[in-house]
Amino acid sequence: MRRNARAPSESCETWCEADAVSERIGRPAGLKFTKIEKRFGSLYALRRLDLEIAPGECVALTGRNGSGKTTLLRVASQLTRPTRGELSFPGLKDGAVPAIGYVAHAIMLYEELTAEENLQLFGRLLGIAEPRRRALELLESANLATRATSLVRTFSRGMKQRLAIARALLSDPGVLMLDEPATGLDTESMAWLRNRIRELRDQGRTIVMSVHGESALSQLATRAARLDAGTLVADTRGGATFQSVFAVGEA
Amino acid sequence: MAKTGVYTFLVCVLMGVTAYASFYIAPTESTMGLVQRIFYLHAPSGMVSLMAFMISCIGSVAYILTRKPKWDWLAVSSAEVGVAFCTVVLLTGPIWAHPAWGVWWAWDARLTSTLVLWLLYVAFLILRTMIDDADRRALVSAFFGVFTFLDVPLVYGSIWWWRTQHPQPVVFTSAGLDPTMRKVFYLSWLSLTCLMALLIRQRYELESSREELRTLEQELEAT
Amino acid sequence: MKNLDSVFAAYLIGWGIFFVFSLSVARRAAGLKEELGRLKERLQDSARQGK
Amino acid sequence: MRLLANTTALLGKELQTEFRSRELLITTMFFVLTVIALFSITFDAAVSDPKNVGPGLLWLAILFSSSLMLQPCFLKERTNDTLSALRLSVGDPFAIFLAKLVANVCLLLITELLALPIFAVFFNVKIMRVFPQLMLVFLLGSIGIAVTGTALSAISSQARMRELLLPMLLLPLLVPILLASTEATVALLGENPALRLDWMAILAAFDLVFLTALWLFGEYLLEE
Repeated sequence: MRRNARAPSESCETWCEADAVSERIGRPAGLKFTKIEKRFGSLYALRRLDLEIAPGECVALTGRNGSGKTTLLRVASQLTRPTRGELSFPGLKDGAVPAIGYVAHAIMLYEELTAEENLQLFGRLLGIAEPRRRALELLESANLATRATSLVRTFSRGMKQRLAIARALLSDPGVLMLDEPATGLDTESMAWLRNRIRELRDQGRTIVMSVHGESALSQLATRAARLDAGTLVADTRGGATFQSVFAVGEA
Repeated sequence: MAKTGVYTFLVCVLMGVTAYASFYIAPTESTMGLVQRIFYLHAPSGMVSLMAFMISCIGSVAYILTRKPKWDWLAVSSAEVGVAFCTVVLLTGPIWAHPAWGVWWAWDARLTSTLVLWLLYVAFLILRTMIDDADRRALVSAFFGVFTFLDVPLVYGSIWWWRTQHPQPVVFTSAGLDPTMRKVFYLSWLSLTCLMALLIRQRYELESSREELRTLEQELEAT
Repeated sequence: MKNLDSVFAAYLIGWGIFFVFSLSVARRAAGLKEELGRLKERLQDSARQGK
Repeated sequence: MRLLANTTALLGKELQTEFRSRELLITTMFFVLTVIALFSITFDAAVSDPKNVGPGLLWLAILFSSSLMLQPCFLKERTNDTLSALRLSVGDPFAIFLAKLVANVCLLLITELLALPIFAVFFNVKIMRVFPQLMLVFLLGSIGIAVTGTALSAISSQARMRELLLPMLLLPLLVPILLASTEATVALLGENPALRLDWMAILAAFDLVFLTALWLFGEYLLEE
C-alpha cells in the first residue's frame, strides 16, 4: 500500500497549466523549517524544530494534543510568525511564497453567507481568474453543488469541512496544510475526504496533515513524523518505521 | 548596584536644592503670594510627564519594529512614571487653585489636557492587565501606545484652541516670570527629569528581573 | 503666611507620590530577588543530584 | 490596485452581512434614540439654551453608541476563525481595516441621519437650512470615530473585559473629535450659521493622523 514519493520530474497533469496566482506560484514546493521556535508567553509551542519536506511528499503528523502540530501548520501557512528560526521554500527563488491552502479545526467560513458567496469572496480576494467559475467547479468536486445557495449555517459538520477544503483549494495551491481534517466527519464525508486527499497527492501537491494516530488518512501518507513538546521525536525519513512513529504516538 | 546608589543620592541632593530654591531663593509672587511656590512643582511635573510619555512612545515603536522585550519594558516603565507625574500635576493643581482662586478645579487648558492625558495612559495601563500572553500584550499595547501618543498633540491643540474660544479669567501659569523665578523653574525641571530617569530605571529593573525569574522557572521545568 | 500650609501640603503630596511609587517598585523588586534566590538554589540542588 | 479590489470585495461582504441581519444597525439606532431622549429630559432642553448644550449632548450620544456599536467589528471575525482566512487571502492586511472602516462610517452616518431629526425635534433646533454643512461635519467626525474605533476593536477583541475595554480606550482618545465637532455644530446651529473651518481642520487632521497610523501599524494587530 505504501507509495514511494513521486519523482518530482514526473509530468504534472492538472496543476501545471494552472496560471500562477499573482506572485504566488501554484507549483508544489518543498518546505524547510530551520530551528523554528514559537513561544506563547512562557509556554513553548515549538522548540528548535528542524524539518525538511520535499515537493510532492504527503506527510502525516502525529503527537499528543499540545505537542505543537497546529502551531507547526500555522507557521507553515504563514499565519503565525515564529519567535526564532526561519521557514524557507527550497526550489523557489528566494522570497517567493508558494500558494498554500490551509484547513484548520475552525471552518474559516462565514456562516451568514451562502456557500457560493463564501468561495466567490475568497476567490476575489485571492485575485484568481473568474472566481465564479472556479467556485462552482470546487462546489461540484465537493458534491455541494445542490446546496450552493444555502447559508453555511444550515450545513452539517461534514459539509462545512468539505467546503473548507474547497476554500483552501481556491488558489490551486501546490502546498496543502490540513489540521486534523477527519475530526467530526460522518463515514460518507470520511470516504470523500480520503479519495480527495489521494487525488490531490497523486497530482503531486505537497501535503502535510496532522492526524490522531494510525487512521485511514495516515495510510495515504508517504512519510510520517511525530511531534512531542514542540520538537520532532520520530520521522520515517530518519529511519523510523511507520508503526514505531504511530505506536508511541498515543502514549 | 553602586551606580544606582550614587545616582539616587545625586537626585535626592538635587531635589533638596530645588526645594530650598523654591522656598527661599525665588521671590514671593506679588499677586498670589506664597501659594504661587507650588508652581515650581506643578508646572515642571506636567512637562516631565510629557517627556515620559514620549519615551514610552519611542519604546512602543521600537518594540513593534524589533520585537525585543526590553523595548516593551521601557514602554511600560515610562508610561507608569508618566502617570505618576500626571497624578502629581492633577493633585497639586487644585491645592494651588483653592487658596488662590477659591475653586478646587479650574478648567484651564493645560490642566484639562493633563487630565485627558492621565485618562489615556491609565487606560493604556489597564489594557495591559487585560491581555495574558506576554508577546501579544506587548505588541497590542505597543500599538495603543503609539495611537495614544499621536493623540496627545491633538488633545493639547484642540483643548488649547477650545480654551481660547471661551476665555476664562483663572490663569494658572503666571506668564510674567522674573529672571530668578525662571532659573528656579528650570532647576526644578532638571531635578524632576533626573527623578523621572531614576524611577524609569528602577521600574525597568523590576521588569528585567521578572523576565529573569520566568526563564529560571522554565529551566527548572525543563530539567 | 496664611496659606503656607497648602504649599507644604502640595509638596508633601507631590513628593509623597514619587516616594510611594518608588517604594512599591522597590518592594516588588525585593520580593522577586528573594524568589530568584530560592529558585537558583533549587536549580543547583537538582543539578547536583543530576551529576 | 489589489488593495482597492480587496477592499471593495470585503466592503461588499461587510455591508451584505450587516444588511442581511440588520441587528447591529437597529440596536445602535435605538440606543442613540434612548440616550438623546434621556439627555433631553435630564437637561430639560426647552429651558436652558438648546443651541449650546444640544450639540454637545448629541455628539456624546453618538460617541457612546459608536463605542458600543464598534465592539463586534473584529469580534465576529474570531468566530470560525474567518480572520485567518482573510489574512491568508488578502494581499495587504490594511484592506481588512479599510473595508471595515468604510462600512462603519456608513453605519455611523445612517445612525446620525436618524438621530439628527429626532435631536432637532427634542431641542427644537432648525437643521434643514444648514443640512449640507452639517453632514460634512458629521462625515469628518464619523471617519475619526470609525478609524480609531475599528483599530481599538481589533485590540479589544483580543483582551478580557472587552465590553468595557473598548469604550474606556476609545472615549478619552476621541476628546479632540468631541470638542471640534461639537463646536462646529454649535456654530452651524447658531443664529448666523457659519462653517467653522478651524474646527474642521482639527477634525481632518485627526482623521488623517490616525488613518496613517492604522495604515502603517495596523497589520501588527492581526498578527498571531
